[in-house]
Amino acid sequence: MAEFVGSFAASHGPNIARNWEDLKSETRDWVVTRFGDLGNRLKAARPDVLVIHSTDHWVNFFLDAMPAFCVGIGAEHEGPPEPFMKPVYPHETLPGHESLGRHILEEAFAADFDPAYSMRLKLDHGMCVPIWQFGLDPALPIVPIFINLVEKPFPSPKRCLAWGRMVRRAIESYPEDIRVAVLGTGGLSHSIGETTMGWIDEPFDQACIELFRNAPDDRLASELDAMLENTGNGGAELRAWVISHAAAGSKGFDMVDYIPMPEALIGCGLAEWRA
Amino acid sequence: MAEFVGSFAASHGPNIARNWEDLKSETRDWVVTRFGDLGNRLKAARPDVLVIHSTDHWVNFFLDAMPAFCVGIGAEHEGPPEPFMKPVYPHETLPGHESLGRHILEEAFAADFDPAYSMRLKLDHGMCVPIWQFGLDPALPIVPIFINLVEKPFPSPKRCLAWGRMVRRAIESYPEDIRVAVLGTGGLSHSIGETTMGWIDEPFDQACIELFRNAPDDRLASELDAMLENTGNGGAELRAWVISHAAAGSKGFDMVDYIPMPEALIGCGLAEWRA
Amino acid sequence: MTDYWLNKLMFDLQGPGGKERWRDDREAVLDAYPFSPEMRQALIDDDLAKIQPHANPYLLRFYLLICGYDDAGSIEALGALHPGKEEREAANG
Amino acid sequence: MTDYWLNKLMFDLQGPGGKERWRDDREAVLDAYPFSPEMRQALIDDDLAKIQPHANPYLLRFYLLICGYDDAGSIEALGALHPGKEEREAANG
Ligand SMILES: [Fe+3]
Ligand SMILES: [Fe+3]
Repeated sequence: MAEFVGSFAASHGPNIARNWEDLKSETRDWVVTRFGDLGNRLKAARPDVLVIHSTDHWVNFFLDAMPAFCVGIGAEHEGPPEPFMKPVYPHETLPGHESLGRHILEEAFAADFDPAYSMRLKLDHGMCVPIWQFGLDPALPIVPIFINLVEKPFPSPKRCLAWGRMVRRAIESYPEDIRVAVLGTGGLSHSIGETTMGWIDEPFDQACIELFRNAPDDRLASELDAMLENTGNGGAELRAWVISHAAAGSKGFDMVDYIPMPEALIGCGLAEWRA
Repeated sequence: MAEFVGSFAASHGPNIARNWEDLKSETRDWVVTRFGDLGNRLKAARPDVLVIHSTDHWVNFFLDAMPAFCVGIGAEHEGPPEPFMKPVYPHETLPGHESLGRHILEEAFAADFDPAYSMRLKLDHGMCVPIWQFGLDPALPIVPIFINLVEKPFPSPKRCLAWGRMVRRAIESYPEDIRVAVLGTGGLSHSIGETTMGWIDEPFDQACIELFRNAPDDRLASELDAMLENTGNGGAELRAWVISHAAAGSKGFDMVDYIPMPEALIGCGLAEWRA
Repeated sequence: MTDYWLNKLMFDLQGPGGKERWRDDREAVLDAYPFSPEMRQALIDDDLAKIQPHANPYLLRFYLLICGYDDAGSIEALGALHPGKEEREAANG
Repeated sequence: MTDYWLNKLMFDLQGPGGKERWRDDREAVLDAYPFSPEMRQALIDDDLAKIQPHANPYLLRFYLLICGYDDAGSIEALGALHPGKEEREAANG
């Protein structure tokens, strides 16, 4: 049987790649050391496969077919298509893990979820900025799972908790002896293309960290749901953290570090859940 | 509040359109009278909106993004793109019902379903052959809902029963005073592009009819699930009937007529659920 | 096992002019897809036995149509691949 | 309310050469979409106040980038539309 070996979360602002050469040196140092730290923790867990949750940023899906959840079941996926990603992460393709992807998909159906599936996804900056900064080059095999967090309606935080628990069960019922880690990317607060663009909502970010530290699942779901009404649109991406949290059994949250990072327009944070 | 005014099902073989002029006269007569009959029953229910369930036949979706359920929430959808549909149903666009579509979508999320949504769908022969033969020209406003029944994994019959019940509740909680009917299209048995192509499995079809007549939901779901393993691939489309059945409260099934129709490669059937 | 690129080819051929491009310039069409040498050759040779197990059946039906098979021809050609053709015929009555 | 075709335009402009086509041949690009006369004019006039309420914000951010706004320019231009700009500034610290 496969083993669940760890759960992680990290922010992914595109400007970390787009403006890499022009970031202030202390910003770049922070990114290198903190993402490097989390990358080392991830490598220490020795995963054979990484299940990554993120939103798609208008790369794979459009309003003519917008899945709530989409599980990548391909043997191969495409590297980031954004021109600003090419200099820092110039991979045409990344390896998928077909059979674990299909197993998670089938377990999801069996547990009354209704995900879309994809045999070939484009992995944009949302997944590839953390992979790049973790020093995973080339990446280990990936099961990418997209959640729609760009145009409402979105899956609720409560539903994402259930999804994360299902992913954990699916990993632990996969019949091969492999080690599997879960990574959620996105958040913390940001506001993009809205009239509040640039807003970094530190009280929201601190409240989220506090919820992951201390709140039982029902309070986490209901408070996050309410808080998301009053912050920038990028806060929606905290659902990827919620999934990592639930996959870890909703315990052991360890905030590696957090800073507001105006150059990347995000509250930038990284976390590990320790079993 | 909106009113649920009836539930219907009908087959949709593409050859009914592709070979319309060349069908045997008795086949064409059967189609005209039986689809005409069901069309009249549907018109007698005086719906303002029609919620239609069908599979997509590789028109809207591909393996790079294959939704299990996809709810059409657009104000307008596109008519059938297949060249063989143009002579018989030459509509560039069909009217959608944006607000009922969005209401069903939101109720689905609230009830722990995870559908994709689409603001603009192409309505292929699956939806448009019955609409054409019912004499709905131009069509009344539609909420099209696609179920993936072309490349596995598919939503289970049990999940489709739950979906149908959810659609009924969503209709009855829609705040406008409109009349809404539900139509499922597809089936009965057929085998397309398989080594058994052309096979019409009459015992399967009769067993399905018997299940809709007499079986409680749990038996319907489990027996259909087992039966689908041993019939042609087109049998999967019976799930659209299962949804109409559940929307009707799983009672009042009235089989209008059924024949094996080798010219269309399908077991061809039509049904109404009488409240 | 369904093959992504094989299905993608058949899906793409549904577009306008697909039938003509496939008839007139098959090699050029094939160049756009990363097929294994075996699958590429099977497509050039119309080797249905090698294609069928890896194609979605609905897309395969469409593909056979643009290759010039009518329904009777498709039923014949696909049926010939069946390990137990007699069983199939018995099932079909 | 989000507008399908407005978002489709912005989505399509993400493709190669999108920025150049939008800069050099805007009317021709617009001809491919069934915009209302008002929306078409707003797009020709760069009338952000009329565009913003109907665009997905992530697509709008990309659109502003290809229209030549850097982040500071987008923050300025979008912020100017806000009914309570002071509140926003207070919120931003
Ligand atoms: Fe993001
Ligand atoms: Fe069909």
